Amino acid sequence: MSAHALECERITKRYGRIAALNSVDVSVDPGECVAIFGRNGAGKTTLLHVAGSLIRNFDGEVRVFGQSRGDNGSDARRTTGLVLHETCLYDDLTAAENLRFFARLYQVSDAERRAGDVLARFELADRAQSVVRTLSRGMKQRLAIARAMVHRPRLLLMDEPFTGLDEPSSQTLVTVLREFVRDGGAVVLSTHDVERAFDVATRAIVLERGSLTLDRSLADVDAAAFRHAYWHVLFTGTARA
Amino acid sequence: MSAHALECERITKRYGRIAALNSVDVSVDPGECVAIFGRNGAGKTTLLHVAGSLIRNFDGEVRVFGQSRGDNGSDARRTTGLVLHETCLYDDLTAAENLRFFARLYQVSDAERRAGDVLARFELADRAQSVVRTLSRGMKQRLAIARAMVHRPRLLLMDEPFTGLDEPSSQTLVTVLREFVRDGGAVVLSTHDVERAFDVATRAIVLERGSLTLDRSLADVDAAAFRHAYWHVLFTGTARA
Amino acid sequence: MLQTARAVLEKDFRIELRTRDAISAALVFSILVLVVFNFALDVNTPEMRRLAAGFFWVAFAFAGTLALDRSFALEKESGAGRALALAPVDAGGIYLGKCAANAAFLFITQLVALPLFVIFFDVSIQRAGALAASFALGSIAFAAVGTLFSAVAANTRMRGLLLPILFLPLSVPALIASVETTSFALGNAEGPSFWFTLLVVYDVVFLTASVLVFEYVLEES
Amino acid sequence: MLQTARAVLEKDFRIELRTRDAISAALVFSILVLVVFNFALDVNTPEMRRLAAGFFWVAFAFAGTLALDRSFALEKESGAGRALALAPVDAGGIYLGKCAANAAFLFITQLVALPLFVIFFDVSIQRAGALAASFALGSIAFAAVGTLFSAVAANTRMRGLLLPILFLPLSVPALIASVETTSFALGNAEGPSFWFTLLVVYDVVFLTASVLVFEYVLEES
Repeated sequence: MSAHALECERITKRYGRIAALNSVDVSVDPGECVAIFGRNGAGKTTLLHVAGSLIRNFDGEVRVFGQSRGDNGSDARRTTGLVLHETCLYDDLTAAENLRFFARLYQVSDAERRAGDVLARFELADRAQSVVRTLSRGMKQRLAIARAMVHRPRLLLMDEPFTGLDEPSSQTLVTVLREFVRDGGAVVLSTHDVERAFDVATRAIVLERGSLTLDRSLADVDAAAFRHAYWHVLFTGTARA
Repeated sequence: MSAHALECERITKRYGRIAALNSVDVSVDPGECVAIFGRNGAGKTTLLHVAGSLIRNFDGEVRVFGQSRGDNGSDARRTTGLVLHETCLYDDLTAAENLRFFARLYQVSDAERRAGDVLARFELADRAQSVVRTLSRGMKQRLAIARAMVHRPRLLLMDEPFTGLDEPSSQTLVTVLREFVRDGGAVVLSTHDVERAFDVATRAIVLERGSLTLDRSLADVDAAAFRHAYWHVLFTGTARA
Repeated sequence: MLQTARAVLEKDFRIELRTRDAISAALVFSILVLVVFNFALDVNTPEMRRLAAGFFWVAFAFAGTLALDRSFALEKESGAGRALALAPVDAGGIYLGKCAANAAFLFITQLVALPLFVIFFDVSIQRAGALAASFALGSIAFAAVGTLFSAVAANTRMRGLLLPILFLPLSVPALIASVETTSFALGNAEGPSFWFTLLVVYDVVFLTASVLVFEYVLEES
Repeated sequence: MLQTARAVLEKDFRIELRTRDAISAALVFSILVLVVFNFALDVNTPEMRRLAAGFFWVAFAFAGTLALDRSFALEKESGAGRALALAPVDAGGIYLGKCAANAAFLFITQLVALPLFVIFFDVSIQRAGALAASFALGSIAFAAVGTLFSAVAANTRMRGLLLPILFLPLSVPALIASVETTSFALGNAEGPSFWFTLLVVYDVVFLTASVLVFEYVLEES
């Protein structure tokens, strides 16, 4: 039916009495890159975990390319790539071994070459044979992103993907994501960096205490104006910019 | 003799054949806030670990307020506060319990009140009784910074302290660090965010492949000009801006 | 499913070859127990030799648990297991891969500790084939139950009470059968066919059941 | 130093009260061993009853190791132990605090497992005071060595070989002494004074040596 890449309907997630998410509706189309903003603890990570089916015990409905998570789900899994706070890498395997392992799990036909390609794309080719434990934080982050993309997903869910990246790496990521979106992929990423988000996002949503308080296209605003409005929300705590 | 808050002399640290730091000299005076810039893997974290005596097997000399690490070192430890990539918090203790524990270790006389104060300073008072495991990433980061400051250090070593912080929290940290520096404290922090660093740093150093390639006061440059010069180094790889 | 199992198995072997964590932990433990038994119990009596197989398997029940602990610790480290659980693969394949790796580590540990066992307890191997079969089937039994329950324990925070209630009664038959078959191999027991059959049935039942049920184990909160 | 020890001890107790990880792991293990012994060895013979104390302590050598493992795992989690090691406190105080917490967890586990032990092995406690002393001194001995070596193992990546070479010979005397004193408390041995003295001396020597040496253990790379 729908061609939404990701559809979240009335998502509510409680931890005890605290509602981490409170009836959040959001859908993302192919070709969109949505930036999630919000204060610490506003529910950004929880929303990404629900969308990525890391959390399965919640109220509401999540569909990936029209497929409910309730189904077998393998297709939804195959099309999704996840970047979390944790690297999701085996610390005692090398960069290349990690990518090949996950490529095999996702039945990437040319696992070996694909692993080499994404390593090169994120400028890690010279560290391919390094054990992950020995990489710097930024390198691990790049490798985590490479891992999330090694199986050619069509939906990327990324929790603060720019963390620890230096400027050239950040720009590489921006370029990669732009290409990804141009080719019909969908991206949802959380960040605190308005300017960086504007480099790549086509739409922004703002979470406040688990509720969606803003959802707008970034086509007709510039970063400065958006930041002004967003910061107003952040600092005064008053709603809907 | 010297009144330097931190003095690093000809620091060299090798991992196998790779020199993570290559004869780095840097000293920081009370009242200074030094930002370390550099690409992923340039040696920023290693330098901070050497300065904080997390790494002890290196060539060169580190002194904190004139005291060599070779000595008993308790005084140097007492005056240093560290913020690492890891939170250095007990996940199963509450925010307040963590701070009280570390305050006790550092023999802070008014441990209870001091813990409450830093919690309030970093806007965590309402989560004081929450187990750390349940906090969001940004809250953990604020708590990690609070922990590093609970014993009233005079030298703060911070590895990407702004990671995961939302805008209001980042501004709080900037304010706290400015006050800290104004009161005679010294700060060394690593970051990738030139603008943010300019909010608080008085001096910048740049590491490239383990070598110090730039060391300048920021009093007479503005962020845009510095960023221009720094990015030039980053992207072209050509030295000394 | 087998493709997934192979990928997981190869990964675990690669990590084990690099770190040697699981096998060395298990080995240290089994040596510790054998030494302790030896010093604390005065094992050089005929009765003790009859019980040697029992001591050996108790040592491995422990050593194996340590190896299993490491096996799942490495999935939790840096959250790699999360990514594994989210891959579009049959959970049963993940289970089989982990279980095969664990069984192999246990078996290798047993082979390495065997000489010490022979020396300390002064036993002689009468039937080498039966001993190998006993070790192999016992390792699989232990890995089959242990892999399942380690995953359960890692994903819930209620390891404390759930585990003994379920794990203990389930593992006891396999342990008894392993002891009896090893005893037979050492020439200290007769009539092994019942116990060998029990071990084989146990292995098949637990592997099958775990493969079917593992999907629900991997689901979190 | 004692102030540091107290802070560390209180912290570990607070965490244990919240998670119950160490004690429940140790308890599950000791129950597992007792059950396995019971089923696998036919313990209801007079000779076996004489050996009961040995079985009991083997179970605890294992269970204790699991508890020690958890104890240091919680320091590694999120790097809290790094901050602890960098605090301007005497490393000996950290050691004493961890050791006291571990000894207490072991002792509590023993007390909880005691009824099962009595039932399974059909033993009777002849001298309760001696039993308590045996448990307490043995727990301290095991915690003293175990805390030191867990810290060594956590800080080096060479757990594999260093540990058995050092840990095994060092812990065997304490284990034998614990077995003998417990045996005495159960009315199965005489002349306990040598073994009690040995345990006390062992505890004092290892606590003192560890306090002195712990500073070097905490240093990394």
